Amino acid sequence: MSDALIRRTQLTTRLANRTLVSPILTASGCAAAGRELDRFFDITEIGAVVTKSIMLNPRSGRATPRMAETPAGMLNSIGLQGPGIEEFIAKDLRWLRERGAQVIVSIAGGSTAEFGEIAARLRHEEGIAAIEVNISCPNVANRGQVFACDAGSAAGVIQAVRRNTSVQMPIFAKLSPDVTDIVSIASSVVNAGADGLSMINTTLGVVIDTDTMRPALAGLTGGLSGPAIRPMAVRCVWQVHAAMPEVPIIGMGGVATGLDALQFILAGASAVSVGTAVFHDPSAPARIHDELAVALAARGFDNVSDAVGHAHRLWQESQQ
Amino acid sequence: MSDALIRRTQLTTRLANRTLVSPILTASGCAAAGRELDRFFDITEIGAVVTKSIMLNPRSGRATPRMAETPAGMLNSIGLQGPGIEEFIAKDLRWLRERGAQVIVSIAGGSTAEFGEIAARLRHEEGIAAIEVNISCPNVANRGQVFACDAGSAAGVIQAVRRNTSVQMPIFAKLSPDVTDIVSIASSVVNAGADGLSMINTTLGVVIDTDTMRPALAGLTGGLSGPAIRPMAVRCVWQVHAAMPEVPIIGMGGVATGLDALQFILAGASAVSVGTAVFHDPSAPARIHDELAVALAARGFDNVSDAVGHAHRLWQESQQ
Amino acid sequence: MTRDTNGPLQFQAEILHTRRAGDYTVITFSAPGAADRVRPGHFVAVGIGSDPTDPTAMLLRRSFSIHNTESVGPRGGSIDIVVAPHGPGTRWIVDQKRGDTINVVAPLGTPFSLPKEPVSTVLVGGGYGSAPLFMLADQLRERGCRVDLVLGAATQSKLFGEVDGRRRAHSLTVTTDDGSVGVKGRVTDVLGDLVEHNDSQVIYACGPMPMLAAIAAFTDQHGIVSQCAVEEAMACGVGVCMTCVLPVIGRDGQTRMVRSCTEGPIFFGDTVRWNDVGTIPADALGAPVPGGH
Amino acid sequence: MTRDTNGPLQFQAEILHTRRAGDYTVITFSAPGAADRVRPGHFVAVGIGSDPTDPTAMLLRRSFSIHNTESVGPRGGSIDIVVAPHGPGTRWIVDQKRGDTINVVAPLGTPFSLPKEPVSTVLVGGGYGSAPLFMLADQLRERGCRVDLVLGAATQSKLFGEVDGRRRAHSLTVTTDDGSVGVKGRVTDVLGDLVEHNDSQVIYACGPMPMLAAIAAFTDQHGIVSQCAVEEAMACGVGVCMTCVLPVIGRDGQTRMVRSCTEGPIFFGDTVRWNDVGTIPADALGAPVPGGH
Ligand SMILES: Cc1cc2nc3c(=O)[nH]c(=O)nc-3n(C[C@H](O)[C@H](O)[C@H](O)COP(=O)(O)OP(=O)(O)OC[C@H]3O[C@@H](n4cnc5c(N)ncnc54)[C@H](O)[C@@H]3O)c2cc1C
Ligand SMILES: Cc1cc2nc3c(=O)[nH]c(=O)nc-3n(C[C@H](O)[C@H](O)[C@H](O)COP(=O)(O)OP(=O)(O)OC[C@H]3O[C@@H](n4cnc5c(N)ncnc54)[C@H](O)[C@@H]3O)c2cc1C
Ligand SMILES: Cc1cc2nc3c(=O)[nH]c(=O)nc-3n(C[C@H](O)[C@H](O)[C@H](O)COP(=O)(O)O)c2cc1C
Ligand SMILES: Cc1cc2nc3c(=O)[nH]c(=O)nc-3n(C[C@H](O)[C@H](O)[C@H](O)COP(=O)(O)O)c2cc1C
Ligand code: FES
Ligand code: FES
Repeated sequence: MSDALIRRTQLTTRLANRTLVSPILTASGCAAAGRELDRFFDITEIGAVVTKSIMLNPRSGRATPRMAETPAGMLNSIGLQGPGIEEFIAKDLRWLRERGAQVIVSIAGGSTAEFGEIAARLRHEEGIAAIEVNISCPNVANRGQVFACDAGSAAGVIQAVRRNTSVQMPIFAKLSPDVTDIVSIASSVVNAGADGLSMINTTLGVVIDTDTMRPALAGLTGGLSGPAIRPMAVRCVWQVHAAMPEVPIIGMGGVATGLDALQFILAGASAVSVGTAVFHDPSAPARIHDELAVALAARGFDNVSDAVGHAHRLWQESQQ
Repeated sequence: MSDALIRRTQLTTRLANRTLVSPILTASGCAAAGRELDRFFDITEIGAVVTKSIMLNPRSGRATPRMAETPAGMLNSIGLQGPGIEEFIAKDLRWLRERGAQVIVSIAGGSTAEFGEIAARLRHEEGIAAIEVNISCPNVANRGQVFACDAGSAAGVIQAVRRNTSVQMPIFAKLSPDVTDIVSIASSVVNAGADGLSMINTTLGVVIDTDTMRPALAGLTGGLSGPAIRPMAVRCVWQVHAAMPEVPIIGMGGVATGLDALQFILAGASAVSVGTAVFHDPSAPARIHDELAVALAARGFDNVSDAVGHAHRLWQESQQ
Repeated sequence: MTRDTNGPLQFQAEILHTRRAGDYTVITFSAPGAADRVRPGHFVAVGIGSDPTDPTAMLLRRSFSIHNTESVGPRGGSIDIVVAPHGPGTRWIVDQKRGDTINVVAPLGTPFSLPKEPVSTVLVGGGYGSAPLFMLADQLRERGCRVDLVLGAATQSKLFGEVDGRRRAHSLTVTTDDGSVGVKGRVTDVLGDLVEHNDSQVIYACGPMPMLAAIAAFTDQHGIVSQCAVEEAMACGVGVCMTCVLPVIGRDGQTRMVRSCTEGPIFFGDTVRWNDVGTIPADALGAPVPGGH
Repeated sequence: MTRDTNGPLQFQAEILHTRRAGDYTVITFSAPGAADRVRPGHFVAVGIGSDPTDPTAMLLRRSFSIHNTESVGPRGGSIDIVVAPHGPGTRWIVDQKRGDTINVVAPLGTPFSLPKEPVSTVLVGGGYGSAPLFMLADQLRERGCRVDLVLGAATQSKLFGEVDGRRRAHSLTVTTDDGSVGVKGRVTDVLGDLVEHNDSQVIYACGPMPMLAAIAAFTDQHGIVSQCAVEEAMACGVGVCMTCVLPVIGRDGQTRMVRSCTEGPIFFGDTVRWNDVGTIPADALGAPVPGGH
């Protein structure tokens, strides 16, 4: 099989009401708005660029150090640095449109109202395949508790976005693993109008710098990502797909190879985002796409959707 | 400094009302009852052997495969295989006593009553430094929900153990990280009579075997451990120590070097358990003890207790 | 009570020599002290990384049967292992070169039991499973036992030890699934004749689980004894983690989930519940009861 | 719109040569295509592992200034870097040997700007910070600029490039904190005389942040220009993660948190808010407002 053939033909995926040329996406915050990575691989050949979560206004993010390497992972506390929705639309979204890339816009807010406002601002923009709602950010009104850690706050955000978005626009709620029961959060955001779920965001961590004897990050806590958390991410996807098999899932957390992506698909994901692996290998999304195409073919799958959740079917059979 | 000198002198630690010769312990389930590791290092020279969680009756554990290697970690689902409390007392505890090792007995149960019974059975046994209550096991009465994931069930277990134990015997409640708010679980078990906390148990994960396309573990889910989860573990210790600085903590999760142990101590742990690292390096507890002794001396600490929680003090200063 | 210091040792080993043998790599490393403790059937556990404190994504040791030992090697003792590159850990091990260091724990496990009488024996190795059989053959011959060796594999490149076998056993039979060398078929196809002809009393076997199960069934049928070296996935190799268990019937008739790294890897074929491997038999000690655990 | 393919390349590089230089290791690796794109001040990002699919516990690339390039090397182009073993990643890199492969992204960052006029310049390197200055010196001399080179370090073994410096600059001044070689003191102690004597217009500097801050203060005082190569911890090196930011004043007078891997690592000294590095200045674009974020 020629490289181009593998990349182009076999892997179209349904994601809610959209068809993507590949199930492989970038992960929000790990690809900026696609331009830098386009120098390493053709961003129009992956499923979509998921952009860095954008807020209403420009935002400086947190102080540095913002990252620490950890075993098979990393901790980050970028603090959602970004230019704000207006500049994002004028520059980043425009560039992505002109480049012909599929775009999933990730949005974030400090209040339910802010989420609603951003969604409204995007409503009439062309060239958006879906909106990913990053609810793993602190709710200013609730002493900084993360929206995604409370079923009610999470649902509130999704309702606000839903109200300000066309019914055709798929909304994916991005969940945090840092909860006692991810299925209950998942079902509450689906009831509130989310078309699908993105799982998982980073899990909260702390690293102490043993030289300074202080937290390594200026912001104390950070989000842990990378292969280290992959089993946790696959577990979340498994649990939610088992409970709600009809809800499309964008799986992520430590995907670094085609076989890692296949784990998520077999566990129930319809698409897979590649985050931290991009820092290790900036052409990872294209490589993973190719590896996945080979892996699916080797296992006799004609298309991605047959593989979605396949491990559940085999598992149920084996339990009888 | 001679090896023996480092190991013997500097590192005595207070843990509740006990004094241990070292803050370095084994982690429950990663050292059996000490005998196998004693061939690699002298188990009387570490703080204590924390034994595999013991239940009331003999228990076969889960089917195999019981483990999968993951990036910088592993998933296990042993399912608390063990001989039951009677044989444990007759063979393992007796051997440990004759060997002169400090022992922390880890206990587990499927019901509050079972925990109470085991505690009662241990009440008049000599040579137990503390009891670690592994509440990260399924509550049969509550559809298998893990005790540690519900503040009420967790507190119920600790009360049952407290009632059946002498007031001099320190009880450490071992917490699961898989909760939305670990501080609330921690405070509920402390209110219920726990003298200290052990953190963290493994976090729930799934690995899909991409050859068989089924879960890699016969039991589907398993507990993720090893350096991969260290930032999560340090975060839990940090949060709980910040909220309850007077409560002693046994820290664990991915400790593989003396500097890793130091991270936990600086974050608030008075002792540190070494688990998965033992599989990589069976003499790890002794090595880590030695490395910690050097690291503390290099930072000008005369004793362990000055270092406990030190990062909080430096952090508070830096925030002013 | 004082420490038991006669068990396995943990040491930094220097790789003294490596050579290819078909699909396998034979690695010789220094093992002063440890080499002298080895008995046939013992295994080693090799860490991934040149030193236990090296950062590595692969924490678990890889286990290998001990193939040979040399007591007075260049570093006062050495051990040979035969490595099949399988996943990332074994690939890393075969990439190591002469002069590199690895961290080794050895010797581990319960070795083969040797017969007290000079009986006739058959040794059966599947693939790299033949690795531990040559030391065993030497010791059996020393005791006056007859040693017939059977080596089986999927194909020629996966056979190990043909040349050595001819030298160290009384007879050598080779089988391959594809017939690329020797008899086309399975090792069990040739056992009947061998056992009958030589009146063999014990079969020693090491190889894939289905082969071991077939041999145990065979010896059961023929009223003779088998000792099988099982290969279960191991996390620690030293007996502390309980990942490597399989259902084994004790002398009291009770089935227990037993550690193959410590009580094994060598088991008498009639004690292992081969068909129940990978399950907890309902009558195993402490098995889940319906409704409860 | 078509793809921009003139930027950095990612490639498997073969290590062609390594040599020790004091505490440092100079590594030459193949870089066909990439070598020709390099300008002074560019850097490379090296992955830990022989290939991006190798399992590794260290995911993040390590960044190194490009020291030299060769356009017609044995593999059609090569790049030299100077590596100080610091933590586990750099230790792994210096352990690689001739013939080993590494994965490299290069060239990265915004290089030094060259003066349009043949002015007099001073190049200041602290420790391995001198690595990128030799290519720069060559290009400056080609344009008719005077190049005075100052190398500083804590001690002699941490100096890099004395021999080369004598050849490739008009003058060389060495300082060490401990006086083990050259002038005892800091690089800034010798700058005044040099600048005055040669009427230098631009200082190019690469080294630790306090050194850069001191040089920026110096050029500010003397009304001349500085270009500083900063070293911020980087997770991606290619501009997508936002870990490497520092407060920089734009032409509009607005301070922004700017990526040092993309807009930098070279910044004009008077644009960086040196005292505020590691903080978000209250007047930075999008800075937290009291009460909210
Ligand atoms: C007692 C014993 C003796 C063995 N002797 C030999 C030998 O002489 N030559 C040889 O080539 N191989 C031998 N093996 C098998 C060898 O240990 C595995 O092939 C190897 O561990 C796989 O590691 P990996 O990195 O290639 O695969 P991975 O799939 O990356 O391994 C992941 C994890 O699973 C474990 N694992 C995976 N497969 C096996 C397996 N088949 N057996 C045990 N653990 C496994 C590994 O130890 C590791 O912890 C033996 C195994 C045992 C238990
Ligand atoms: C633009 C630039 C040019 C550089 N040029 C050179 C050079 O020519 N020679 C040289 O020896 N070193 C250079 N460095 C520093 C070098 O990148 C670090 O020393 C190295 O990344 C540390 O990795 P480690 O594995 O030794 O340490 P670790 O502490 O294990 O590193 C952990 C993580 O932190 C990052 N990190 C830690 N320290 C630094 C640092 N000082 N700068 C950037 N990232 C860091 C690493 O990239 C890694 O992601 C440069 C850094 C930058 C940003
Ligand atoms: C540096 C960095 C920045 C991130 N920024 C965002 C973000 O802005 N919005 C978001 O929803 N997730 C963000 N994430 C989380 C990732 O999108 C992803 O959910 C997580 O990192 C797990 O995937 P990975 O292991 O492949 O990185 C970020 C992750 C990293 C490492
Ligand atoms: C194989 C295995 C078995 C374990 N068994 C137990 C157990 O019986 N009781 C318990 O409280 N924790 C058990 N644990 C959890 C460890 O004690 C420890 O909390 C956890 O693994 C994190 O530490 P580590 O990363 O150092 O292993 C087990 C962990 C492993 C890997
Ligand atoms: S492998 Fe750990 S007990 Fe056998
Ligand atoms: S290092 Fe990632 S943006 Fe600069």
